[in-house]
Amino acid sequence: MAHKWGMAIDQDRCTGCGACVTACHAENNIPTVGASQAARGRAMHWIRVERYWEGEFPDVKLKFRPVMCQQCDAAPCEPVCPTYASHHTAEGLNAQVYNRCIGTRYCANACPYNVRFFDFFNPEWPRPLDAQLNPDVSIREVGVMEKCTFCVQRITAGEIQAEAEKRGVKDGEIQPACAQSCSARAIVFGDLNDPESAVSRLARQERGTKLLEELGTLPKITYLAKQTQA
Amino acid sequence: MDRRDFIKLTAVTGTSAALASCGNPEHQLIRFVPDEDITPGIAEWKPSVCPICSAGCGVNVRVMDADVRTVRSGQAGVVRMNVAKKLEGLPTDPISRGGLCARGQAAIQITYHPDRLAQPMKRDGARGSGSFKPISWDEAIAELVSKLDALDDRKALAIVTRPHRGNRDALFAAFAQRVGAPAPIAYELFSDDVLRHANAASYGKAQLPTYDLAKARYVVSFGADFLGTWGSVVAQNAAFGDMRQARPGVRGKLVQVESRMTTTGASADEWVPVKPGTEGVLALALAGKHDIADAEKITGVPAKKIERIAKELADQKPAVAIVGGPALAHTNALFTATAVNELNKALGGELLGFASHNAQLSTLSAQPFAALADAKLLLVDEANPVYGAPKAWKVREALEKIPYIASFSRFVDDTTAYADLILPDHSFLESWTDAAPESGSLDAKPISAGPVMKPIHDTRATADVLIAVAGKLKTPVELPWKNGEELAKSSQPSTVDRRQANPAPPSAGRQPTEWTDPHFDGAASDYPMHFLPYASPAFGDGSTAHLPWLQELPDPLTSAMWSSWIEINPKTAEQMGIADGDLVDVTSSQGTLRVPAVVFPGIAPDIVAMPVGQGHEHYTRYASKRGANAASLLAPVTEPETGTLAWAATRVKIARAGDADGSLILFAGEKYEKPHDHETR
Amino acid sequence: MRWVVMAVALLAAACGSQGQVSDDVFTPAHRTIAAAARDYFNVRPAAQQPIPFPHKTHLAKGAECTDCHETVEKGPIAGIPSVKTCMVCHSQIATTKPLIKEVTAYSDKGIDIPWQRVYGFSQEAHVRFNHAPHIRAKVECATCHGDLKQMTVAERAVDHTMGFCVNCHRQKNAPNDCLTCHY
Amino acid sequence: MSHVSHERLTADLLRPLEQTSWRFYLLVAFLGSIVAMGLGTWMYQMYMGFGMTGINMPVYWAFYITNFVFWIGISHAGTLISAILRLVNAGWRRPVTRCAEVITAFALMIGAMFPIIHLGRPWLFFWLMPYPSQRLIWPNFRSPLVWDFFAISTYLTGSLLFLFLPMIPDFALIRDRATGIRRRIYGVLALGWRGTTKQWHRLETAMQIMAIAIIPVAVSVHTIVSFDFSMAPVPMWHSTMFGPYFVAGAIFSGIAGLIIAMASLRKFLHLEAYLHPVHFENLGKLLLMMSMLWAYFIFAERLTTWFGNDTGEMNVFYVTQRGSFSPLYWTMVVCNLVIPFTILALRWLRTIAGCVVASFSVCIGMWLERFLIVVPSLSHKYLTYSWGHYRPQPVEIMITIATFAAMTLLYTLFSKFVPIISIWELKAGDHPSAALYPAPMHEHKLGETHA
Repeated sequence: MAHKWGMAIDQDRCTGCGACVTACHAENNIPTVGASQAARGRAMHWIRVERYWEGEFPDVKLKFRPVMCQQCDAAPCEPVCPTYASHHTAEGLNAQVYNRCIGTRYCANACPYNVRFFDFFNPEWPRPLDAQLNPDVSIREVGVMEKCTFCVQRITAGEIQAEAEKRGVKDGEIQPACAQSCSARAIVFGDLNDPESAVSRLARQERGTKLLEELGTLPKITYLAKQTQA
Repeated sequence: MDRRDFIKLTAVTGTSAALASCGNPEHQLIRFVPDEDITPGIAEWKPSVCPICSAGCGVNVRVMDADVRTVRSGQAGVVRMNVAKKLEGLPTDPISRGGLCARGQAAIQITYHPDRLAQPMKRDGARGSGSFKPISWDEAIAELVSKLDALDDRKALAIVTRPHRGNRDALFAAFAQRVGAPAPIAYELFSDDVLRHANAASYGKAQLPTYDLAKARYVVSFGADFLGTWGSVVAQNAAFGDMRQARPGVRGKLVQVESRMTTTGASADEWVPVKPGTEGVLALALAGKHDIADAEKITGVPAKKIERIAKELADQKPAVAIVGGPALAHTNALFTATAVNELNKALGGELLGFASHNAQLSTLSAQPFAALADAKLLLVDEANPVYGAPKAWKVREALEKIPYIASFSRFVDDTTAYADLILPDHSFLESWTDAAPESGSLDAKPISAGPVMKPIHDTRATADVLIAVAGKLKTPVELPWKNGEELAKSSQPSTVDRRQANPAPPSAGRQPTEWTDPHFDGAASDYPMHFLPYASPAFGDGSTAHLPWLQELPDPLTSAMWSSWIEINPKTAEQMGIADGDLVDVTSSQGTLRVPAVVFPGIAPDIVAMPVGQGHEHYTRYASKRGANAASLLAPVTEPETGTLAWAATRVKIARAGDADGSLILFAGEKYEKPHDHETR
Repeated sequence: MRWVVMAVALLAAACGSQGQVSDDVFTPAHRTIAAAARDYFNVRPAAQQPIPFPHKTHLAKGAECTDCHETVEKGPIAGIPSVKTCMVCHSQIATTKPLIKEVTAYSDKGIDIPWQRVYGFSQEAHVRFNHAPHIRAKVECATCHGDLKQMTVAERAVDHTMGFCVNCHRQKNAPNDCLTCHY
Repeated sequence: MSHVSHERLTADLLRPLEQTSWRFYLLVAFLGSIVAMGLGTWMYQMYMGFGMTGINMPVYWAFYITNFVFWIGISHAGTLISAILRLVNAGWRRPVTRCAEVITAFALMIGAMFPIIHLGRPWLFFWLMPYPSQRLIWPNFRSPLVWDFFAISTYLTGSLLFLFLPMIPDFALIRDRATGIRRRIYGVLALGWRGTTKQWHRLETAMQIMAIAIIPVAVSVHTIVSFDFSMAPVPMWHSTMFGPYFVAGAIFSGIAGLIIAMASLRKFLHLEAYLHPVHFENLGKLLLMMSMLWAYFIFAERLTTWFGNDTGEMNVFYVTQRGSFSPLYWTMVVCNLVIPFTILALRWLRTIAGCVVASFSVCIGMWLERFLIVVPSLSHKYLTYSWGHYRPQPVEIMITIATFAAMTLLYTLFSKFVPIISIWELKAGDHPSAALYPAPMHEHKLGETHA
């Protein structure tokens, strides 16, 4: 049975620590753009921890929400891409094919979640920082669009491993960098086609909502709402 | 570094790294024969220990092949070697349990940092200028040995280190002891020694407690940012997650008592702002040991609220109280700590325990660096007091007077800039390393791990250097270990109880549970605002400010990157006409800083908060001269009995100094999710 | 018309004086205009090998590809053997031959023979190729690398275009999604 | 009533072709250098990286796309207007049509450049075209950008034909007057026109067909351009009225462009005798009508948004109506409604000068309108944490300026080599082929001086 990779993010567990953000940088060769570019709104964070204030002092509340590509089943980014650089795979991932991307940036405009990032310049790693680069992930050059891939390199590796051992992929065996690094275990990744997988069970919880559900993008990430308790 | 510093061809892009003869210099460099067997493209996982904070998380290192520039017998070239690619938590480690915080993961950039010192360095400029020239290890060690031998009195040898680093403490303590020097001065800005003392008094354990949050139904935390920057953060995050959602039908509640909202406060179910330094009273009131009406007067927390929380605490067992951070950075800190201990006892305290780990206390002195005044030779290891100590302690001035300073730092930082000799250490991935976790898990044991990769520079493990130096002295001195490996493996715990070095036991005389007013530096009339520095979630006390990933990591609450800033309550800001990014002059009795403002809803109108971590004079291309150093505003106020710095006891005044100059870089566009909800239509 | 614009653009760019990107920095940017143009028009000069390595001879003597390209079954990369591998045999065998002497010289200097890659994808192709699954699928080395038994120095006998890969994947109904190779 | 003789007419209209003043060279040199600088800037942008622009996350489209929509809009001046005027056989159209059609051709070429300029990797733009490759990948025909590609190329072909057909007799005329190489070139262009009745028949039929065919094409083009926006779930983009809204806007700015072009021709080529106040007055009335239509559309758009009160849309609504974009927004309203309406509604202001002023204001206003459609929506999408802002950078400004220079340059050159007013059509009244026309109601005769 084909996999359908999905994720559940428990906002009641998330403490906004930002470990996932660094993990993503380490895993996916995401360049640090530097202060001057960051100031121009070009910092690249495939996953970001959104924070929203509520109320006024002293009754202030704050909400964290990790947001990355929602891997929508009805993804607005896909139909608009003139070259199929952004397209849907058999396993339901929103693929971003760098070598096919000509940089219209239409996908990023169409994406309601603003989770697509454009390479405004060629990335640079002062040596020997480049020794840390992950050889399993492309280094994106100027002019292409990039975004969270659900760590497709880990998914592929896991599937190849399972195939080599003539078995199926075990639940929890494949973990994207963000889910792996989260010490509060707020991010859970797995196969939505397997009703018994941890992620499926979480996605069924009544706390579960989808981000901007009303837009009908059918995201594959379920957000478990923060519970309140007087 | 602005990318436009380089002319670059992007008309057509993509270097054919895979292809020969594509004009890529990679292929003009000669290739040395690798010294190890390499399976290209296949990852290996090796255990190590995270060096960033004293939590001592076990990490899992992904090791894979990569080309590394190197020089062999004067010949530049590349060699393929197995190098670390990524740090993850070690699933079998009781502390990290597979998770790892942002700082821990970024630690890998220490190894590959472009400005890391590649060989021993000798000063060739004015002190503090940070200009050095490379020398050989033989020269370097010989020089240090001669300087040590030249000392007529070994008591004039001072050592400054950072506490709680497992066997590395033992190494320097042993070195000091055997060569007859005074015990090392172990300094950290955000010290928890008050709590250790209080615990010594309350529980007979001068140690940070381990809280079994996963079992808790109710948690009251007094100032401790235990999910962000305080204590064994990774372990506490894991436990917190389970406390919230791991038990069907049971969800633990977290009440955070503090003066400025931290990430922990943001994750709390209830956030209770209090007047700085009054947390202890609230604790006593909750324990039923202080009149609630009076507590309201002192803390500013409504009596009703106190009563309610007290009731909830009584009803929802098991419950536990945590104290730390700014709550214990006041002149009455020992009282506050003891008061919270009292509360814990009242709550039964079954969730509070101590890891099997011997106590260690740092130097106890109202002026830890006084000893430097008459030092003739100074060794600095992983400490940066020039940056992290209050100006009034005159560390900089003391260093300028010391005839000879040697540092083991991997980077030129504010303190190392004053060194005459730098003997750069390996990175933790290149050498034997260990940790003795003080808290975080009751089954935490001291752990050690070997190098996961070969050194990429001509550096040496400090343990080996010290052992060599000791052995080369006129009257050779032998350290208990033959080399760094033995040191790391040595089971003899990192337990140098430095109290005998500087005896000042917590006085049993005065009853520490009596409420005492906190004293603040600066009269309320001249300095109307409380100044609350806090450990930056990304940089801690500033020791990781040189890592680009962390510089570009948006701050959890403000979303700021590459910046330092001061947080001001919206009302106050409005009154003073201050908007996000506007420049503000912050003045304490110690001086003035000009920093951009962040209008911050989670802080009281009479308090301003500023993260520590930026504002280094020297700290690599990424952190040098970036932002301002909050520590430089701190007055030298200490907790009288333990002598630890009361870093939250400074008052300041603020004034709008100008419009935004772009030095505040925010990642977020908006503070509120529905900014137009107040619109009337 | 647009072609003209493009041609003009490329030409003008090519004429422009070209400062090198500092070598202290790793970047996917092309170092020279020429390199950029070559990549754009997919021009690949044939590899010039420092020593005319005779695959033919070795295979004739019964050596297997995997004897020297040993990691090919284990992982993604077949690997160009280090001079160490050569010396495994040639510390004893045919030590007197001039070419072997050269090899020994390299080994003595502790320097690897500067082999140039014959196959390989340009960085811009973003291909993540993994040998192991192909070996498991019983794809002959010759299918993609030509019959080395007939070659002395390896030449690019097969052009690894996307069409080549896709066709084979189609026939063997192996996964054909972009993400199979490009990520 | 006085009447310009055919000889004088021919002489007047061919004068620019036959004698060249130093002013012409100066102008061409000046405009040419600006255009060259524009191309240079583009190369610089490609060389240094797209980051030289002010584009950022999340404002991924800005100046270039604004210019794209603007120029495609301007292009509607010509063909559409002249086609309509031809079909209703408004006699006063005759001196106007060609200036209009030329605008279309050039504006389209310039507009079509921008989708390429704004690409991250322009050297791969040809992947937008369907062509067989060993990769067996075709463009994604679901993408409005691919629709654009087809729509624009169709429109360009159509309008070039529509421009070329009526030029044939004039080319023939020049051919017959010219000598040497000019004779040969114009000979080729004249496609062996002899002016036989048969040829006149064919020409007229062809033009009728083109006139009818080009109108739906023109309408579809700007509708498809509007689809670039309305197909994306972006607040204030995802709207059903964008099609007609854009087409109206296009014609609006198109007419403005036409008026400016005609006025300058009249002035610099001394065509007072052929481009009369009545032409400007009529076009002015059209412009007034479009201005009111535009106002109706923007009102409908704003009202429905405000009434619907969708959070996402209101964020954009507020930021344009009274937020950081409001200065631009209200300038747009003034330029597109207040100024043109007051000038054109009052007869005594509806002079040539008045029309030109109004037109300039409309051009500015419509450029702003496109900018205000593109940028505020992108910078204020649903998740407020990811809001951003946009500041144009020198490269974008330079390239924008260069395109206006390019338009003027191409127009200057064209009017240098082709009679900018269709000679034979002016003569048409007395032409054998006049029989072909239905009798016009009020044919405004040449040389008549209108109040």
